[in-house]
Amino acid sequence: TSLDIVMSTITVKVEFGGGLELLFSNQRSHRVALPARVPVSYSNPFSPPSAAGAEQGIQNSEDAPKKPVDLSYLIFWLRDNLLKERAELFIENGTVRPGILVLVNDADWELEGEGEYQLKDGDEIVFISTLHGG
Amino acid sequence: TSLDIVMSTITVKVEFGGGLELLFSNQRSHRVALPARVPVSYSNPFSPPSAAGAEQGIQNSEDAPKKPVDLSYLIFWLRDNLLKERAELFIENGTVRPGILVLVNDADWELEGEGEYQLKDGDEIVFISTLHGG
Amino acid sequence: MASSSVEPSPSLPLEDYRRYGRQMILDGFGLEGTLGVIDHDTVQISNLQRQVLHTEDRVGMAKVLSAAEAIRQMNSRITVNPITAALTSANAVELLAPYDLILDCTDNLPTRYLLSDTAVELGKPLVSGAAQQFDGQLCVYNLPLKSDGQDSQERGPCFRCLFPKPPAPEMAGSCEELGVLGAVTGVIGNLQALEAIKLLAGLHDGKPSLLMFSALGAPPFRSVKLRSRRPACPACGVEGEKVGRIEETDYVAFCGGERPDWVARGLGV
Amino acid sequence: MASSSVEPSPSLPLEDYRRYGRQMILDGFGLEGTLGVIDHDTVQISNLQRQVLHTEDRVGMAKVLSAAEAIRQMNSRITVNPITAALTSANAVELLAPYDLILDCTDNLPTRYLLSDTAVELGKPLVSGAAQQFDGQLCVYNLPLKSDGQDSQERGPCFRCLFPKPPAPEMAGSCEELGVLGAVTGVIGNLQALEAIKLLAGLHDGKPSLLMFSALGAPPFRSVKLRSRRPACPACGVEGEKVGRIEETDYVAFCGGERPDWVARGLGV
Ligand SMILES: [Zn+2]
Ligand SMILES: [Zn+2]
Repeated sequence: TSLDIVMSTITVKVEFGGGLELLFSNQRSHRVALPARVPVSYSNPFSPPSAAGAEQGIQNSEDAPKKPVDLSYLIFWLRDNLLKERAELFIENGTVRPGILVLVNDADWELEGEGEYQLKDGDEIVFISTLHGG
Repeated sequence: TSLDIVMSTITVKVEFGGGLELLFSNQRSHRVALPARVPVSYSNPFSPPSAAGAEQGIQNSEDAPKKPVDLSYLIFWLRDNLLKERAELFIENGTVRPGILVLVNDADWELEGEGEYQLKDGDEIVFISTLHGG
Repeated sequence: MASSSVEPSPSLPLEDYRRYGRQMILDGFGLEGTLGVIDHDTVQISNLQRQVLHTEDRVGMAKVLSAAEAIRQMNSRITVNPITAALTSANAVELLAPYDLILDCTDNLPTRYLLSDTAVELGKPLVSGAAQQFDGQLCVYNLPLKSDGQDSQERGPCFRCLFPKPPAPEMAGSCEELGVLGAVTGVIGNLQALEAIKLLAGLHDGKPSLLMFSALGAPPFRSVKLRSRRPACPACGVEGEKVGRIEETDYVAFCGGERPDWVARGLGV
Repeated sequence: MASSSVEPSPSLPLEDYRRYGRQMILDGFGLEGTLGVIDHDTVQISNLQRQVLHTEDRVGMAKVLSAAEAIRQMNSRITVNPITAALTSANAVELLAPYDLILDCTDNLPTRYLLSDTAVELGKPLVSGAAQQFDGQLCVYNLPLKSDGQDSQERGPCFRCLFPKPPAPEMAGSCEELGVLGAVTGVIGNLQALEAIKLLAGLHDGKPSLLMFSALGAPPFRSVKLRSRRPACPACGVEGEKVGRIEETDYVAFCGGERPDWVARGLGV
């Protein structure tokens, strides 16, 4: 009942919890604008995380093959643009560290295709670590 | 960024709480399909509630002037189609009884134009009474 | 208990809280003040399933004294002011005036309206919790509003703004009549305590909302954004636009007449 | 307390609950059985701010005996089995086998993994609550699933399915280290009790979900739909597809090595 009109950027809401916010300026909620189409090569196959951070991050080359922006791209974008310290606590072997739960609009990302989930304008993506106190 | 295509019916989710569900077969959650356009005369001005119930309810006449379906229409539709008993505990002076709080997609209906709020496909409408035990 | 209130003397530099939040150990977080507890009733065996301050040994004792004893056993430094009285329209303003905020932990509608009207008159927030069967509701009435994080002079709606008329008496009932799962009361009571702490510590976002809880629901919690106060509200409305006058209100009659249980609870206003 | 469990003998016709729910008084709702409480520790003054079963008088007493005493004072008909022992991989199966479900009320990660693995081994649901600072999480692991309201043989994910690796030790901390607002623990603890009651009474919807709570958030609660269990999970996965073996796990080492606080808490596994 609705027709999507092609947009050049989309905006998603990103939240961190369970202590992960400490890696991101201790700020839990972020709004992130992303290009609607991104180079294929940057998330499939994953580029390994690097200590150099942004320098080895995502580059938008005009003539590279493109695909709709997905959750994998967001993860690398967060590493390269928002992460303030210790990338290895967020990314491991080309995806989020296994102790981190990723939620797409209040559903476990495994139900949504994990990194291949195509982001839509207005999506809410949450990254949480388990709490364990009591 | 999206174009609405005209639909002939819309579906909304209706929930009752705080004891109001007792008037509606003790069922809290309902899905209601409504015509997208309804006669102007049935909710503005309100027809007074009547003991006769459905007989005096909403009629769809082909040539009556029409408007997009709104929250007032839903209220009368609920009275005429779902209410099982005691209409006066749900409707009073042509609107919901003052002790009932109406919520449109998790906002107080007063923020949304009250009865004049135009329903959209997928809306969630909640009717609650105050709880007072403790 | 019928209602309780907290009066803090903010002797700790609470404004430092946000800055040092990462470093600070939260149980160093403290407020001094007096906790008032108002109730005219005695502990019944049927209360123990949800009113966890009481014990079997204290059945028959005044509820406020039993509550004060339980608090003393947990933290002997807390000052509790137990008031063995039924709250009425004649004494409410005097009894509640010394406190900074009011907690509504009552089980009946007339007292809920009385507490709301009194909170408006005294200009204090009312942290209101209610529970029945599997459901609960939580709301701060007469909330001091903030916009963009800054205090404003405005207040959120009162109980009467949202519910100008009580539900039909046929649909009302107290916990003793309808039953309530003890843990539902526990969830709502703890959430009330949190709202009180947020208000006293300046951590509340100052946006009026209603939290609805249903233990069997999926999802179990729903947060609702509330309207501004109603200019026509007889309690908190704008002078000259009010419809009706609460000074004339007989709280029991307003809520459907003298029902034996309300009278038994001391609300023979 | 480290963990506690409930064993009901469903002598009441619980299947009649839904039918008679409108008429029944909920505090007639009852379960018989034994409540086991396992902890090796003694009551500290710093526990009292959130562990509300204890009192100043009982500081120094074994926590499980203090908890049993508090429960006896509220309801002397409840059978409590206090077990003064540290839960270890050597005794967990034996200690937890007699109960129908397990409540995880611990404050450290190694015990959380141990309880999850034991719950999977025993085929029992694990009602897990956690709280830190202003936040809480609630989840039933190894949940007996229902589809269309009918019991299935399937189970929901275990703790290890969702969190195959613990967070980095730098980011972990217990309540004693990070602090927690007592009322946050109270909200989560009451919600755990509700999940346990729903499971025992057959009222749980059998759909795995995670409830996240943030006292300062707007909205404060978020419900998340969870995945199925992970076929490769070393604890609850499918035979032949498991990656890793938990029998080899040193729980303390797995969670980042011997940290003095964990050892002090009795987890020198
Ligand atoms: Zn008002
Ligand atoms: Zn598993």
